[in-house]
Amino acid sequence: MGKKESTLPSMALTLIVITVIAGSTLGYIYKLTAGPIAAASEQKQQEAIQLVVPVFDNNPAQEMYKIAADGGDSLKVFPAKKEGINVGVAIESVSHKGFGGDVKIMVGILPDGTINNYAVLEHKETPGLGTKMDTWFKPSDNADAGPSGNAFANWLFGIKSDAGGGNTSIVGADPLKTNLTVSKDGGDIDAITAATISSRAFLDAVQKAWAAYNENADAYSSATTKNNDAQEGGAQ
Amino acid sequence: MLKTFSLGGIHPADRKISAGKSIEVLPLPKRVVVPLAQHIGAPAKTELKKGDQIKTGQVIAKSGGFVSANIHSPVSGKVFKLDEVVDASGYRKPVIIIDVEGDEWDESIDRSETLKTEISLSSEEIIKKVGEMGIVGMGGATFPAHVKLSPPPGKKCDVLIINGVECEPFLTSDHRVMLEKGDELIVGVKILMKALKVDRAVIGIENNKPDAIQHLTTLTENEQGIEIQPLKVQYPQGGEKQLIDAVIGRQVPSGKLPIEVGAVVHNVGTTLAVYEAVQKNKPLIERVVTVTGPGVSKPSNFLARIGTPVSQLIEAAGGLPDNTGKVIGGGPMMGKALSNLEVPITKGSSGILVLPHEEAHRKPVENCIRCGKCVSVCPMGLEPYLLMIEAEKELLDRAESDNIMDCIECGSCSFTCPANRPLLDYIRLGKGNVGKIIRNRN
Amino acid sequence: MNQKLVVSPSPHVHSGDSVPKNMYGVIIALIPALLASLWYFGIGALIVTLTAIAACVLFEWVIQKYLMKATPSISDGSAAVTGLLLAFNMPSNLPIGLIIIGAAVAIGIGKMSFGGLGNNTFNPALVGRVFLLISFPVQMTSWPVPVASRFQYLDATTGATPLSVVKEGLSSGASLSELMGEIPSYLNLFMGNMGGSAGEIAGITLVLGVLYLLWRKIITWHIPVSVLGSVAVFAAILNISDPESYAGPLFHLLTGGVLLGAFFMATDYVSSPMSKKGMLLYGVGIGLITVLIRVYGSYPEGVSFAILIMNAFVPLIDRYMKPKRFGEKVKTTKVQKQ
Amino acid sequence: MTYFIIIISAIFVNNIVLSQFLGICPFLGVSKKISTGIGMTGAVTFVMVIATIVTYFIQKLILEQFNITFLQTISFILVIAALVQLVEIVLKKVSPPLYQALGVFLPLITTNCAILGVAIMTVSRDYNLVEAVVFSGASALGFGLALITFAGIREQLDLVNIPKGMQGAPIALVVAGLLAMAFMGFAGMV
Amino acid sequence: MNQWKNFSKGFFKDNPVFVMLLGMCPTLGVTSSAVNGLGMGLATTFVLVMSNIVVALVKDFIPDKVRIPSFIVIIASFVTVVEMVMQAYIPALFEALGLFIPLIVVNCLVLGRAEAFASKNSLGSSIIDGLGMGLGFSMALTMLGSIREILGSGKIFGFSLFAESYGMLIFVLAPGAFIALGYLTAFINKVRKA
Amino acid sequence: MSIVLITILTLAGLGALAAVILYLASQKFKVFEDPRINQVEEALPAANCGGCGFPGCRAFAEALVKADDISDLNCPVGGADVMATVANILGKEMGKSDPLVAVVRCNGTCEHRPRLNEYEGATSCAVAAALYGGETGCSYGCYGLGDCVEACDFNAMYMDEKTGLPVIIEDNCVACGACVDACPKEIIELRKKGPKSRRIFVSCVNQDKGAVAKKACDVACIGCGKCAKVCPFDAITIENNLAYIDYDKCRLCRKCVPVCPTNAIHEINFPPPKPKPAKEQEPANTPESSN
Ligand SMILES: Cc1cc2nc3c(=O)[nH]c(=O)nc-3n(C[C@H](O)[C@H](O)[C@H](O)COP(=O)(O)O)c2cc1C
Ligand SMILES: Cc1cc2nc3c(=O)[nH]c(=O)nc-3n(C[C@H](O)[C@H](O)[C@H](O)COP(=O)(O)O)c2cc1C
Ligand SMILES: Cc1cc2nc3c(=O)[nH]c(=O)nc-3n(C[C@H](O)[C@H](O)[C@H](O)COP(=O)(O)O)c2cc1C
Ligand SMILES: Cc1cc2nc3c(=O)[nH]c(=O)nc-3n(C[C@H](O)[C@H](O)[C@H](O)CO)c2cc1C
Ligand code: SF4
Ligand code: SF4
Ligand code: SF4
Ligand code: SF4
Ligand code: FES
Repeated sequence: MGKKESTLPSMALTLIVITVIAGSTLGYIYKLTAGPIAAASEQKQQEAIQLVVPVFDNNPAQEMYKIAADGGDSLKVFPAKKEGINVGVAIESVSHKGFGGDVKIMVGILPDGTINNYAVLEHKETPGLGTKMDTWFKPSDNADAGPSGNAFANWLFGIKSDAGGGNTSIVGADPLKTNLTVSKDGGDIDAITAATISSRAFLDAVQKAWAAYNENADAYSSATTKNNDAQEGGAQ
Repeated sequence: MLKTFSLGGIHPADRKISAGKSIEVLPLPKRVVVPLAQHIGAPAKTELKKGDQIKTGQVIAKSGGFVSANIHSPVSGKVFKLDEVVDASGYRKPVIIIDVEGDEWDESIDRSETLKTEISLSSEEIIKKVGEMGIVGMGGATFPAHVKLSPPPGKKCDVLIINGVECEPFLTSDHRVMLEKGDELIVGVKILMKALKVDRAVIGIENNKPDAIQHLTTLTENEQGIEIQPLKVQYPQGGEKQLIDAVIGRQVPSGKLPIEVGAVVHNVGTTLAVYEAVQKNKPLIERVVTVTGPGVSKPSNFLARIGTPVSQLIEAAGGLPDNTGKVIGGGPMMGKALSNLEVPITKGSSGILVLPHEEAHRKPVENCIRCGKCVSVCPMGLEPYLLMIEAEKELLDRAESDNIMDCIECGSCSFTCPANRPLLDYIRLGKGNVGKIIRNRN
Repeated sequence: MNQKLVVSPSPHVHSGDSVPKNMYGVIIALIPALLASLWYFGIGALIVTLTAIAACVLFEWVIQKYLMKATPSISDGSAAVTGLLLAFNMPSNLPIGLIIIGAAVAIGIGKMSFGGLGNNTFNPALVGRVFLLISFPVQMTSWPVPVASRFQYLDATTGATPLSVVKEGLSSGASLSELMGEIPSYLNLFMGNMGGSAGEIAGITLVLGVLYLLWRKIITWHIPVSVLGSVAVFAAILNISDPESYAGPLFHLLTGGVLLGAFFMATDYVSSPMSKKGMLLYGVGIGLITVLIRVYGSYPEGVSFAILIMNAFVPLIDRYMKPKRFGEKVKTTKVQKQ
Repeated sequence: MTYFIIIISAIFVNNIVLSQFLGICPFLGVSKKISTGIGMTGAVTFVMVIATIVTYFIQKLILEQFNITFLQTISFILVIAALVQLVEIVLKKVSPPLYQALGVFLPLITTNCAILGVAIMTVSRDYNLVEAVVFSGASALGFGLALITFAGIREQLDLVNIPKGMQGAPIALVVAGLLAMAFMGFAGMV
Repeated sequence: MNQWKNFSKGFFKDNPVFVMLLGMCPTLGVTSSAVNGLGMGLATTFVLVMSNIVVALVKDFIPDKVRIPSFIVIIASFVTVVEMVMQAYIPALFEALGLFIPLIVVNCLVLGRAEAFASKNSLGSSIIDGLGMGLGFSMALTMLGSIREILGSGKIFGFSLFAESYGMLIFVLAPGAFIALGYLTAFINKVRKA
Repeated sequence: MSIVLITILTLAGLGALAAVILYLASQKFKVFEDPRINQVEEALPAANCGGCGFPGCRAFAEALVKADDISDLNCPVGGADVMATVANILGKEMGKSDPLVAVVRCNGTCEHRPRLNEYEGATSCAVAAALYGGETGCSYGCYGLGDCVEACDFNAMYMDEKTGLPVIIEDNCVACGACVDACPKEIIELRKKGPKSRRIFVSCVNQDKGAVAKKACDVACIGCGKCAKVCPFDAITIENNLAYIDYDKCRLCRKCVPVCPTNAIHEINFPPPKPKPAKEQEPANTPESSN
């Protein structure tokens, strides 16, 4: 119950006063948080890069450049260098073939063209299904984590401990030798159980990154090919 | 393919165990109880007093309006008293109680057996006579017959349909009338045709009465305009709207009377009564009543005076069996269960049905399983399951728009329901309540 | 006369039809299909069927007795029908734990939450089935190979269903004519020689069953015919438009439980419309959605979803599709002309 | 074709109520009768489309111009609130019958997250103006489809005896869940 | 009104979720895990309390016709604050809650309380009311989140109880949200009445 | 700095614009609606029971605002308190209404009224009434099928299984009259609650002649008129063989109670009478039992 009459001046005045106060507060807080917000999102990127390429000492984000990929996307490439030598690149890649939308990943590719590691940046896949991408394509991480192993419970619910079974890992794979498509489509990688679509999307993003990298490889790999052998051991 | 009506319908076992029994005249009772409301419409009014002496066939109560009917004394004797007694409905209704003394008939009545075929009265005179003689529909609805013979202005009847269907299981009174009073019946049909000024009449008879079909076909061989239409056995073919649909393929629209499609329907019993009234000057004071039931020792068809207590008819049919569970006035589908056996026979009583205990009880009600069987058997194309809920939950405007008033109360739905739901119980209640609303609105 | 007269409103006789008669009728009609599933899937089918029926009946009893505090009415057979149909909708190597979850969902959520028989909006067996399908996609989509897995249960050899062969194949770029080579002949499909849920495969036994239901007048023809008809018509339209990407009507009819769904699940009294017109619309809806899901959706088979989706529309259908009333259309010429 | 996909997606596959969880309050609140469901659908469609258009311009012409997109929430909601009130005032005068039909729902709409949600989604999905209109209209229809179907079911449930403990909100939520489960069948269609 | 009653009504008697069915979208949308539920609950509580305070303070100066817009601006400001702060300092939760953070502004609970309570009551009561309602809301969301997390993925607050593959995926998805809330509401109502 | 400024300008601009537009619109499209309707509606209990005679609380509120004189309007659920609030809001006189309570005017228990036949139709008094007069010889009495109990929204009635009659839980009854409307036999009456909830009434509606009534039911009012004679305040009238006590005249002297040859007159919430052979055993605050 307003205690004031609703006249034009009073209405306008009230709203203006309130919005002015609100606006100045918000503007102020925006200024306060703008820095941390940018930092937070940068940090996320940084962490992903660190995860997928070997140790480096440069600032890949600063040296970032874009390359064109299939389907008109342009991918961000973050070169990682240690003591000025290329140790690998982190490529932010995306696939539009996901179940719920785009799948955005960061793939690390070593100078010899093998895949070092990956991180899933963003996806809209079904929680519980598509989410398994986070770990599925890494070595030996495809079995169930957590307290399980109760034989009776496994029997009762039909949980097979050897879920995945075949080859699911892309880490260390050389896309020249390994066909990075799901086995259903004739590839070498087993899809996430019951999430073939997400798996296809994931592998699509990996391949896109790799293809883009490969096309442009000459541009920068020549300088560092010598170091390949040294790097390979440390990759895993 | 025999003709029948187009929507719904069921096939209860017909169990016409009294079909072979010829009509017997029931001895006069000692005392008769004559209700003043034996028909649809206003009750008749009486001016008799206790102790008045009366003759058989004398008017004892005068029609209370246009849609109403005179009541004549079924016996001769002395008025014992004017009272209110519990009738078949279990409510108190005004009656005249007469102590029977002899059987002295009013002089104007021609009691001879001779068939009088020549129709001397004019159309208007016939209608007047039918009214005076207290003839009401004997097929169950007890609608005053003269009203049906006077189509409202602007409406024209082009076919008379005689209802010889008797689709109710057990009942055989119409069947016997057709077999034993065929000649009179045909004259009756002609009288009705004259009254209605139509030149076509169809007698609809279900195929489970081949002897009646045969008999009447022979009788009408040389008659102009009277046809016998055998019909496929299916309940409720006797329902007026269904019969019209079955016989002439016209559907009476919702809320309209048969005259809308140019038809008028009369029951065979009514037709016989019309014959007697017009040709013999005999009012409606007796009728054929079937007394039957699985345990009844002598299932019979009696010619009984109006006002005779039900108990006396049952006595005449061999008495009430030991395991009697239910006594029904009428047939098993539409009849009324009696709470008291002293109630009298009225103009509309076509039968007394005695059911043993094992058939008298209903099974426990369960949830509607939405099987849709009630919908598919409903001859009016209604949704009984829904109407029941609407009536129960008093959603009366929905019930009205779902055409609850079209229900003819045939009971096919309750009969069929696998969940034993009391569909018709509630629909009838809903009809009552919706009817009230509609009446208030007008 | 020593007892009081019974007084009740008319009618005073009853057809003798009852809920159990209808339910047991359905069970009888399902026996041929049960035998077929035992023949093809052997011990697995037996375990799945018995567990599902027992669990459904037990859950119904427990819920009625202890949660609703009512007299249990399991003898009416409806829970057994739900159990049987639930089993028919699951692969025959489904582990017991999941069967029990499915039964609990079907009866607990799908049926008793609404007040039991007659009140539920959705088909309980399908509620149970779809719940499992979404929750345990891995277990629910591993299909034992018929005959070969007769003596195996959890360790049954699995293979693909014809529908998933086609779906997967098409999405990996194969053409239909290549794929049809991997699929058994139509006769084999009709006899049930394919992967699939325990009870859905043997078309011939389902046809026998539905004939029995029609003969006993437990169901009417409207729903089965409209479902099958519309599946056939929509499949045919697509097939004609592009025979290399869309399978033909016969293929769609014989695979993936269309027959089981059309005959036994879509006809469930409780969750289907009441009027004949409504039934036809409902059937066409199921047929259309089935084909859409199969062709464009992410599930290779869509009958279960299609039925559930149409279940949701039943109240609206009932509300606006009334039966044909007597006298609605006066067939004959007007008598009074004046 | 993209419009077609937007429409199918918004109505069936990513139904705003059943899979995006927006507008649940009115979905649960005004679904007791089919007729109110229809009225609400009308009101929501009306407001949703207009609000999307207006916020579209605010976003493009003001927020993005001045780089103050953090004001999105506050400016959108301000506009929506004012808009709803404006519609209410105008409708009351101009078309009393329409007001009778929709008016009662209007105040509820301000707090219907579907409106704001759709406005924000339009921006985050980078739709152009036509796409935005199509998307908001289709979302409203999806809302209506879910709402009216649901209302039909609830009216039907009124006729049967739901167990005491489940009456009201619980059974409504369970039905909504089963409805959402059925609609998952459309998953992956676009 | 007794302040304790005023505070505690939000938990049981007038719980915004179970009893008043307000703020259903976040309730269902973000509760796929207990943490998300709690986070959302607390964010809402913050907005609720702050806006109750401000509304209670300025209520006498606001003309009737612009009451709702003014309240909304106040609420929206706090929502934006929450939005920015979360984005800066807890980005993971911010991403998990997604669209639902800006939608706090239309949470009927917040506006409803401002309208129905804060605009008629004193500052103290309004704070307590906001706190009670907000915590009641948080409690409900956390409960629902826990249930869904346990049933859906075998975890609670991220700790594994059993292997994820036993989880019923549906509880992580939309239908499971509705169904779980349905039964939870039935249960709470029963307890409430007993 | 500039961000803050732009922010302020944008928001203030939007706010001002909104205010101006809303103001102009509300001037131009002004429609008057009595705000008191909402106020009154808020004061009403929102039970929407219809006990006031209007189709819901909102309709009642409208009627209250419109009416010049609200003294004969009453919300049975809210009672005097609510009506006082409403009267206050509207500045009108409120009527004074004595609180009412429902009473069951039939005492034809299984024991008093022998069953002559067995009813087996749908469990509904209304259905039974449409069919016939009932299982007993009394066609006025209670069917015992509980339509009234079903109609009561306030948990104020239950069927006593022993007697087969409905019982009213006085404390819960808000006198909404739903049961009165539900009963096809007009057995339930809303009577003034009386001082200390004490009241006296004839628990019978049978209009048959004495002998007939007595034959059907031991405790029927036979219309003998003894009570009317003994009543010092002329509160009792006999019509159609049935005695009726006019509450307004009755001063609760209890003289009529013992003279009734069939014990058809009931007194409620009185202290136990001086030792009397009869069977009353009413604990003071139990719900009014059927006897
Ligand atoms: C609601 C729903 C969500 C799904 N989510 C995903 C998903 O996120 N990722 C995925 O690859 N498949 C998902 N699927 C399953 C696919 O639609 C498809 O069935 C599956 O990927 C192919 O099956 P397969 O992997 O067992 O061969 C989902 C299905 C449904 C109905
Ligand atoms: C209220 C009412 C009015 C009727 N009016 C006429 C009438 O004017 N003309 C007529 O021929 N029949 C009239 N009838 C008779 C009906 O057409 C019908 O014959 C009668 O109700 C018995 O049919 P039933 O036993 O199938 O119910 C009327 C019936 C009722 C109930
Ligand atoms: C369901 C139903 C069944 C009926 N069955 C018969 C029947 O078998 N025989 C009959 O004469 N009348 C039957 N009637 C009554 C007829 O509808 C109609 O009232 C009667 O034939 C009119 O003739 P009346 O006025 O001479 O009695 C039935 C009515 C209904 C509603
Ligand atoms: C013809 C027919 C089909 C049925 N189909 C199903 C079914 O598909 N699923 C099910 O759970 N119950 C089915 N039932 C059983 C019963 O109707 C079901 O349990 C109810 O839905 C429970 O309320 C069927 C019953 C009949 C008579
Ligand atoms: S009683 Fe009425 S509703 Fe039932 S079948 Fe007959 S006409 Fe239809
Ligand atoms: S026949 Fe009975 S069970 Fe079947 S739909 Fe009708 S009322 Fe329901
Ligand atoms: S007992 Fe009758 S008057 Fe009293 S509350 Fe119940 S229904 Fe209303
Ligand atoms: S008092 Fe009336 S409504 Fe109540 S049980 Fe008796 S007859 Fe039925
Ligand atoms: S929170 Fe109420 S509509 Fe979304």
